[in-house]
Amino acid sequence: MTEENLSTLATQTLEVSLGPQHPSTHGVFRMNATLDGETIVKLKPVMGYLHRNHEKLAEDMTYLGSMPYTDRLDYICSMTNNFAYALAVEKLAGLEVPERAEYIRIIMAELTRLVNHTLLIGFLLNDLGAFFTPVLYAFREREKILDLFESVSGSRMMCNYFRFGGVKIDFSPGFLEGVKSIIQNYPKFLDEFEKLLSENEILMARCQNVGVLSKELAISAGISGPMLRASGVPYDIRKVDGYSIYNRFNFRVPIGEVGDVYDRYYVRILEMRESIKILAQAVKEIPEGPFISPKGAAGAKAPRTFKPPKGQVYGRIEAPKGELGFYLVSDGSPKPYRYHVRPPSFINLTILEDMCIGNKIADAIVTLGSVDIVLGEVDR
Amino acid sequence: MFGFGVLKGMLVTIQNFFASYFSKDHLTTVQYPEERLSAKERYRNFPFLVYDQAPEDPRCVACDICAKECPPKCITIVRDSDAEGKPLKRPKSFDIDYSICMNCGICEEVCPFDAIFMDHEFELAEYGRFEDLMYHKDRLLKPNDHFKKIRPTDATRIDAKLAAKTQKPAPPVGN
Amino acid sequence: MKSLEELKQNLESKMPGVTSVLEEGCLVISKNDWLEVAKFLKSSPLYSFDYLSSVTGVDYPDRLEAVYHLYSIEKKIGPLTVKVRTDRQKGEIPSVTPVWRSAEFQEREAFDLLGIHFTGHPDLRRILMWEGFAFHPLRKDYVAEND
Amino acid sequence: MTTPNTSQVDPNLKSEMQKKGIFVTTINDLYNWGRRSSVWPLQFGLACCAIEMIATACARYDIDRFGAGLFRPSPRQADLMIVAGTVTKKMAPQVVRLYNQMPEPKYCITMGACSISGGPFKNGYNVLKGIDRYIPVDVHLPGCPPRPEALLHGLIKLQEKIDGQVIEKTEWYQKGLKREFPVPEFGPNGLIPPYNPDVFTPGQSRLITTG
Repeated sequence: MTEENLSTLATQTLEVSLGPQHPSTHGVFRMNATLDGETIVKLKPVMGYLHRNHEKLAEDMTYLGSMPYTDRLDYICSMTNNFAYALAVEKLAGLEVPERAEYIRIIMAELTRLVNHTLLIGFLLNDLGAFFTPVLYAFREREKILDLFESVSGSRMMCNYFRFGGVKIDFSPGFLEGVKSIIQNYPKFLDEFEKLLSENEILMARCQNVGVLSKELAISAGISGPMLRASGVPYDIRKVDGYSIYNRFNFRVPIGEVGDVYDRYYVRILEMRESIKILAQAVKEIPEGPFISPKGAAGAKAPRTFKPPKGQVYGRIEAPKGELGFYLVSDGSPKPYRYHVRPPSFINLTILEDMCIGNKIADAIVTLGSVDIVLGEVDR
Repeated sequence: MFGFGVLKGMLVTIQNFFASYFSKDHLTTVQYPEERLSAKERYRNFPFLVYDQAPEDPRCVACDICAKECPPKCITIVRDSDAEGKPLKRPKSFDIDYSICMNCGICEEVCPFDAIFMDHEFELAEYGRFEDLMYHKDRLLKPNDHFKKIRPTDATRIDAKLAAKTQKPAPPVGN
Repeated sequence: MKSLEELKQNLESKMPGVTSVLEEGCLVISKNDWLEVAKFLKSSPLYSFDYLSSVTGVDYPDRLEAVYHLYSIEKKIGPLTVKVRTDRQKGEIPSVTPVWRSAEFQEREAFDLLGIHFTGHPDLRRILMWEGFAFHPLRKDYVAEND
Repeated sequence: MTTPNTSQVDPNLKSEMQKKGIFVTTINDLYNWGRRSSVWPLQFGLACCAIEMIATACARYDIDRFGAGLFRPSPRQADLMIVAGTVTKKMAPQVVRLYNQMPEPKYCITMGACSISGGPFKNGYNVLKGIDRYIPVDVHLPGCPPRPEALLHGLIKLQEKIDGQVIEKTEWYQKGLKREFPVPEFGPNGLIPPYNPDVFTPGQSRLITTG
C-alpha cells in the first residue's frame, strides 16, 4: 500500500469508552476517547460515578460531624484533608493552636505525603504494565506508616485525628521512636525504589516526552501541586502561604523542566526526600505542652455548642495532590450554611484532554496515572 | 549499554527474593487466621456499651447526646420509664446499626458518662443484613473488665475518675 | 495584598462605568461587566491575577452567587475574593473559561448542582449527575427521592 | 455458627481410614473444596474500601493464601464480586450489568458500610442505600473500611458457605435457570425501578425494638 492510495482509503474514528469499571482508571472514572487507529483524536472525561454528596450532607451536620467525612474525600491521605478543614474552621472561628499541636500536625502531614507519593508511583507503574510488583514494594512501606497512624489515631486509613484548635489526643507511647525509624529507613527504601525504577529504559522510553504540560497552560488551568512544579512553576503553598509553622523548616521545592510524565514521577521522589528532612527537623524540635487549646477541647467535647461567627472563609493547604481548599460560609449556627471543597485532582483533570491528544491510547492511561486522581475527591 | 537500567531493577528484585530467606523483616506476611497482629490499644472499630456490675444497669443514662452527635445517625435510644410512666435514667432499648456506623469514635468522645467505647472486635462478617447487623442492647453490653482488658490506660483513668466521683456523693449540704 | 480599596480605585480609573462594591473583604461585581473586569485583573501588570483557584456556587434565599478566589503566581499575592450575583430563577453569569481555563469544570459543577447558567461556556453540561437528572440538588429547596 | 457438615461420610469412619493413610471423601466435598479454594474476585474497586482490598492483596495480609489472589479485570472470568465502596445511583446500573455478565456460580461480598446500606453517605441524593436492592448478596462485611483481616474473615465465611452447598440442590444447575437481574434506568430524580422486587423486600427496615 503506497502512500497515495492509503489516503484514498476511507477510515473511521473509533469511539472507545474507557468505562467506569476499567483496570487503569484508579476507581470509577470514565474517559470517552475517540480514536483514529491508536492515536487519540478526542478525549472527554466523564465523572460523577462516586458523587457521594459530601457538600449536601455537610450542610445539615455540625462542623465536627463533617470531620470524619473529610477522611473519605481523598481516602489515601486522610490526615491532610483533616488539616485543611481544621485550618479553614480555625481561620473562621479565630482559634489559635498550641505549639505542640502545630508540630504534631506537620509530622502527620509529611507522613501522609510519603504515603501518597509512594502509592502514586506504585499505581503509575501499574499503568505502565509492571503489574503489581512496584505496588507490592509501595504497600510494604505504607503498612509501616499506617501502623503509626493506627497507634495514634485509632484507625489505619480514616484517622479523624484533627480537632479545631489542635488534635484529638497526644502521641501514643513509642510513636516518636516509630517516626525516627521511618526517618532512618525511608531513604534506604527510596534508593531501592529509584534503583528499581529511575534508570529503567522501558520507563524512560514510555514516560519521557509523554503528556507534556506547558507552564502557561498549567497556570491558566489552575493546576496545583507536583504537576504544576513538574512544568517548571516554582509554586508551593507551604512556601507561599507559609500556613501553620512551615516557615520554620528549611526544605527545598523540586522543580521539573519539561513537564512530562517522567518529570512528575521524579519531582514526587524528590519531594519525598524533602518531606523526610522536614520530619527530621520536626521530630528534633517538638516541644512539650498542650495538644489542643482549651476552647478547642470544649468544642470537641460538645460539637453542638461550637458556633463560629457569621462570615465566610477560604482556607487552603498544600495537600500531596495539590491545593486542597475549603470555602465555608457560616450563618452563626452550629451547621455551615455552605461547605465547598476545592479538590486538587478534580481541577488537575481539566487539561487531561490537551495532554493526551496526539498521543497513543496507552500513553493516555499513563498520563492519567501521573495526574494522580482519587475519585472520592474528584466527585466529592 | 542499553539494558543496564532494566538489569539493575532485576537485581533489586533478586536481592529482595533472597533476602526473604535470611532477614526477618523481609518476611512481612502475617498468616491471618493462625497468626494475628496484636491490636493497637487505640484501635477503634464498633461501639459497645459498658456496665459495671450487672447488664441490667449499664452506665448509659439514655441522655441521647451520642444519638444526636452521630454523623450518619445510626444510634437509636428509647428511654425506659417505670410503672406510672416517669422516665428513668436507663435506656429501654439501645440500637446501633452496624451496617451504617462509620467507626469514627465521635460517640465515645461526646459521651459525658463514659458509657460507650470503641471495641477491638473486627470479625463481624454476617450472611443476613437486617437481622444480623442490627445490634440491640443485649449484644452491645460488655463488662467493664473487657474494657480494662482492651484499653488499660483509658480504663484506669476512667475508673479513677468514677471512683473519685463516688467518694463525695453529694456536696456537703448547707455549710 | 496591597489593599482592596486601592484595587477598587484602580479598577474604576481604568474602566469607568464599572460599579463594584466592597463587602467584608470581597469585591462584588455586577454580572454584566464581570468579563471585562476578569480580563483586566488577569492582564494588568500591577496585579496579574493569573491563577483562578476556585469557583463556588452559593444558594442564598434571594439570589444565586458565584464566588471566585484569585491568586497571582508571579507576585505571590493572596486570595482576592470576587462575588458575582444573579437571581435564583434564570441565573445567568458570563463564563470566565476563556480567561482562566481552570473555571471550565468548576463552572460546569456549579451549573450542575446549583443551576447557574454560565453564558459563553464552551461545553456547559452536567458533570456530576447524569444527563436526565431534572433538579439542581444543592439548592436549599431540593427534595431528595426517599426510597 | 459453622455451616452444617452436609457430607454423608461420618467423621469417625473418616478419621479411622486416615490413620491408615486412606483418604475418604465424597464427590460433593471434593467439588466444593476445589471451588472454594480458587474463588477469583473481580478487579472492581469503587472507593476507600478498594484501597483496603488492594492492601489485602499485598504482601502483608496476602489474599493469595486463600486462592483468591488472582483479580480478574473482566467479569467473564470472575466468580466473586467484592463490592468495595459506595454504590452511587449513577454507578448502580453498571454494577448490576457487571454482576449479570459473571458466569454462574457467582458470589457477592458487600465490603464496607456503604455497599451494605449506603453507610455514612446514606442520606445522599445520589447514593444507593445498599446494593442488595438489585443483586443478591452472600456475605455482608460491616466496617468503614473493614480491616484487611476482616475482609479475609469475610472470605473465610464465604468459603464456609460454599462448603455447605450440595451439587444437586444448587440453583445454577437446575434447568431453565433465569438469573438475569434487570438493570435499572436513570429517572428524573432517582433510579427506575427503585429496587428489584424479587431480590429486596422493602418492608424489612431496621428492626428497632420500640415495644
